[in-house]
Amino acid sequence: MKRRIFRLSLAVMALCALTLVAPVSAQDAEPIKIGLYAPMTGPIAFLGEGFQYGATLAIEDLGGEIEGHPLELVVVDNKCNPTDAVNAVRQLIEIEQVHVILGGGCSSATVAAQPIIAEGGVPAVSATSTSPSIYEGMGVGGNIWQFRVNPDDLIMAYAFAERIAEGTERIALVAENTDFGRGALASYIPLLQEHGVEIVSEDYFDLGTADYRSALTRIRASRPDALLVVMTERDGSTFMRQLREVGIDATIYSRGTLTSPLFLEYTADDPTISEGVLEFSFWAAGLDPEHDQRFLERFGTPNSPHRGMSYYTTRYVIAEAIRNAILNHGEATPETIRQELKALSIDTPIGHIEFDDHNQAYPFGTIQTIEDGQPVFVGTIELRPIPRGDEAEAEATEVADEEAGS
Amino acid sequence: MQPERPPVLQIQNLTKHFLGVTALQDVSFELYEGELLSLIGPNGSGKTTLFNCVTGFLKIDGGRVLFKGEDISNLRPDKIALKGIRRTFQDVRTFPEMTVLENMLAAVQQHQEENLIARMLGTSRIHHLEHTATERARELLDMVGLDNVRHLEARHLSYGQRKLLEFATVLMPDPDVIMLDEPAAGVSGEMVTHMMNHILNLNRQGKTILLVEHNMRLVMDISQRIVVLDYGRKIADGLPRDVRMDEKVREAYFGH
Amino acid sequence: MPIEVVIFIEHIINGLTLGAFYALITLGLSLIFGVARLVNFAHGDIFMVGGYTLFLLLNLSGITLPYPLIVVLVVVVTALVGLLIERVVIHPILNRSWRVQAVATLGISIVLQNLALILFTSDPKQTPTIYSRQIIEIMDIRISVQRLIILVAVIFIFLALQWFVKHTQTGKAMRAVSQNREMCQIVGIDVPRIAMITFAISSGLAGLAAALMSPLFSVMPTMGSLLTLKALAAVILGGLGQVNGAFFAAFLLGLVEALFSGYVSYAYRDVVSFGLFVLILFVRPQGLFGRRVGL
Amino acid sequence: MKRGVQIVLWLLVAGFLVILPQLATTNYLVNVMITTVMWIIFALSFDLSAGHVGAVSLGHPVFYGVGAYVTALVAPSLGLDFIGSLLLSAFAMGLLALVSGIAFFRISEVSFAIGTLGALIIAQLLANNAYDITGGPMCTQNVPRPVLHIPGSGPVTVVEPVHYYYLLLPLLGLAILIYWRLTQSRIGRAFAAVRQDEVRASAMGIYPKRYKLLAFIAGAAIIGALGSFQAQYITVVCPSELTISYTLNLLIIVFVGGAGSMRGVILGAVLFSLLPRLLEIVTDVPPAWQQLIYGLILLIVIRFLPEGLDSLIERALQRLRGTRTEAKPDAA
Repeated sequence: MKRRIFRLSLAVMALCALTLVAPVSAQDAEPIKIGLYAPMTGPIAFLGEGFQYGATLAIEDLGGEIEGHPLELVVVDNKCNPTDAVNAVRQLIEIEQVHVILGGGCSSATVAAQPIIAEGGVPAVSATSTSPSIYEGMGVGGNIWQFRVNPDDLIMAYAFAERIAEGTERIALVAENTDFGRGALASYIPLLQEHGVEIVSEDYFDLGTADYRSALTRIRASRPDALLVVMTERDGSTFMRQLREVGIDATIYSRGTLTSPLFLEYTADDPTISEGVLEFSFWAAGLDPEHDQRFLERFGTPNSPHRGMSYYTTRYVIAEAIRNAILNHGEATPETIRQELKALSIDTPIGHIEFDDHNQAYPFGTIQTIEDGQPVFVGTIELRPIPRGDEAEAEATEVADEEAGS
Repeated sequence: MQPERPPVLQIQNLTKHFLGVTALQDVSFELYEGELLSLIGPNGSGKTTLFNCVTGFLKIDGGRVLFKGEDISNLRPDKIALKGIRRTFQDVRTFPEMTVLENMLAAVQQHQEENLIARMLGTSRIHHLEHTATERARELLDMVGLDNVRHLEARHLSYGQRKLLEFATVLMPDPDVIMLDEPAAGVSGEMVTHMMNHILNLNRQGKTILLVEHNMRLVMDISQRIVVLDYGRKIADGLPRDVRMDEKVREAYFGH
Repeated sequence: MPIEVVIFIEHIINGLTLGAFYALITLGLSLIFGVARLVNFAHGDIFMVGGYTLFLLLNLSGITLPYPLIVVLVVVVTALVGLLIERVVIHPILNRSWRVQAVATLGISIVLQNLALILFTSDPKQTPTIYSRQIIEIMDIRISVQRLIILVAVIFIFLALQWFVKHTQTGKAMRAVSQNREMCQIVGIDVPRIAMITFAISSGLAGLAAALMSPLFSVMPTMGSLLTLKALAAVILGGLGQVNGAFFAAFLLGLVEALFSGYVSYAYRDVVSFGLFVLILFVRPQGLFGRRVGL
Repeated sequence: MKRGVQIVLWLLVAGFLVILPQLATTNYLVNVMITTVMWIIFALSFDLSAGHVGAVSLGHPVFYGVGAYVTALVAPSLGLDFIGSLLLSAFAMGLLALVSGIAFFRISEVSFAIGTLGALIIAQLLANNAYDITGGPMCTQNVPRPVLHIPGSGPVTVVEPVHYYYLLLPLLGLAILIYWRLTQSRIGRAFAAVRQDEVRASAMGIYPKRYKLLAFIAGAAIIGALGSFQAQYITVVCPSELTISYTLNLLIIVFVGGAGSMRGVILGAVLFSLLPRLLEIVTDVPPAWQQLIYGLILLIVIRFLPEGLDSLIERALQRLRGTRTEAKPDAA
């Protein structure tokens, strides 16, 4: 019996080894490793998958190398929990000895990884984590190694809440019950109230919720002029289907994904589902249509905010810092890459990327809608640094006054 | 009948219903010290129900049970066991994954009255108790002829061996009352005699025994007194030869 | 009619359809528990297999099959998958304790979910039918035809199952085994065979549930996980092995959840349904419709 | 085995565990060791009730997660240090186990398993939704790291994984001691009696609920302390500490290793922690494939080794000792 099991496990391992180990192309110059940590298994594996797509395509577009150094992508699973995130980041830094890290994917993982990244001395770039709480710790906040390309919820809420308030008196808020959904609404609620919008309801849905009807029935009964929906494509598509079934005809504002090509693919059987949705984000399909097309051709599945942001962050921010490190310092080490990230100033399809003293960048805010089943790029909004912490309270009124005056 | 000896167990007006069906109705009798009393009756007459009521496995709906004068009605089964009433089960219950010896030792948990901490630390007194218990277990196993298989797990024993083991475990704590539920059921003829001899010997050593048996003939020779149940009521109580002749008993058993 | 009443009616309808979802999953789970005393943690994953089967059948290149035929095919495929699982994994451990069996079904669940993840990625697959987009409007309540189909189907399936266990040879044997397994072995009923057939039927029911429900939602590797737990709660609430009890408990859960999330909060919905489940167990350990087992 | 030999063996194991991190070249490896030790403690505490008294608490991670939250949310305001936080969490979880155990042991077997699983789901949802208290999905952050007061020098904040490892080792020792004393003593016999036949156990004067509670509370206290350690090690406590996947992992560890056997459980935990690292490093197996392999291993072990990998060791040892082995039919 023992032997049988031993042989079986050998066979399983051999099988895996055969099918999964890809030959590594040898080049002369020392390879540069980009580590990605994201949820690759479990209920939100789609996030990690998206990251991997984006980074892979970016490396391919770079020709697989920078200044003769081959690029290598190392992917580890953080399962979206702190323990595995710590493991994953340590593995990237110490075993894989990567030069730069991309990811997080969800804030419980990103937050837990912070001390390890700071201690490990490898620059890490977040492309989609929108939690405002990460801002405080970055750069002058203590962790000089963490950078963030995407704007956080507060930055966006400052720009978008005002837009929503135009013509909206009563709004229903709907979000997924995650750091993404909770974090976004926590930023929007005070600002919407400040602009005099009445919040009629506030709902959080656990990931993978199948039936939204009860909440939709209630929302319809409370007769809002508008809904703000903060969901990723996967749950968002189911939600929007049922919203149309129940027949709510309020304006739909979306903070995230309801107009992305991926969302449109999920609702391809009925393109009217997201008709007229107004989407605020830091990524939109219309920014770079040619790239969206290439993405679809390469992976057979369309682009999305996660996929796109992973691409742009790798393609422009990380790659550019690596290039500058090689050109200016002779070699790309974690330290030289960090210095070049800090010094980076580059125009990209998602806007001008330059990190402030908290290592936070300010790309475009984007507005997009769907007309006749097709995404229509409405335009960009300039995102700016905003007052935070203690000063926030005082300046919030100041900003409001200023805007009222103009 | 045994006026000079005090009753150990007094069952007074015991009543039990199951979903409206009366399983026991006003059953009363006494068990005297040193007595071997058999409780007989046709299938479904309430013998096992009475056992379960006395030993606390079923809640009593009416009446009470006194043990040495103390009311033990509706006490928890483990408390009743610790007071000195031990029983076997009709469907043979042993701990299948324990060895024969461990089965015996598990029967004397009541020696461990002291607090859990002492037991966890394994004080010398505990070691002493364990040693004494092992000696006693081996004596009893020797008596029923199971000492040579004491390291075998109980599930590997034959049905008859398990009956003997269960019988032996009941004796471990030297209880005041031994209640045996059909000890001879399902075993071969030779084993029946074997078992009955053990029971008789035990009684001769002065043990108080309450025996439930379906087969009337088996108990006639060894019992000092017999109580007969039918449809949850006591229909006879007396010496074996009187009970044998009792009209109601004959009717219950043979349907005349 | 006052608007409050219409809304209340709509909430009740929501609760009934939610209950119907749970009931569809619960039936098979309860059946296999009754007959084989098997806690099947992989039940929701067989449901998921049904979802992907539906997806593949709806997207066959060249041919468009009628929906009823597709439903039948999904049931057949999942029943066969169930049969395979029973033969390979469950059958050899049929006499082991329920703990070991439950852990084995967890193993099946892990394998199926990750197999789906590898084969189909975690992208949700859409499986709309012509009925999921047809909407009927009565008294200002809008409801899709697919939901109505589910409501009708669940009652039909329930009655069919009742008929099956009462009037067919296999069904009667299933009932006998669930009531007294030892006795069945003695009178010569082939208990392992009955268990195998039951597992196939139970899997087929999970497939049927998937074929009916997925058009309203989407198909993904983890779609069955939480549903299995809800259904298990219903099975236990109904009184273990009591198929009818489990069926009604599923509707009870659906109604409670719909009313709570309709009038109070969605985020705490599962807190309420699982809390109710645990509280009822404290008061009635044998479940709502179960009988207390004696010694 | 002679007592003397046993003590020497244990000392050797202890010595090995103490030296082990000195061999590690990276913090990653030390971290793997910490995770391994944590899984051993987690699994031992779970096996106390699941393997010994037969009460499979699928909600076991509740005590881990809530223990972590107690340390993150309550301990700092009480000004407790490392040990104090550990004790607080252990005590609080023991108390929670007592209260919930009294209610949950009204139900048994399947209902108990699913009922406790329900409690786990409730706990995770509450942690996720009580945004103002726990931070919800944004987690409770900045849990203070342990500060040690070493005589001669000032207070030292523990940051290095190696130091955490040495803080964790005594907890492992304590967990093993408690597990060993509870299961090897006469209490262990009562556990086995309750697991194998509750009715017969009662007839022998054993109160089943008492022993179930004992195993439940001991397991909860141990794992509460571990949760506290986790909070102070990762410095972040999230609702994901209450995930069902921990329950799945525990079941894999215990049933692959061998339920009710300390050796088996430890073996299971070590394999479970090291196998993915090996797969990652040696062959670069993608995560979904890893999970698939776990599932297959679990199924294969259950099918061919009913009593887990431990039965292999047991057989090998018996052969070594030369004792005649009694045929054990595959039934559990």
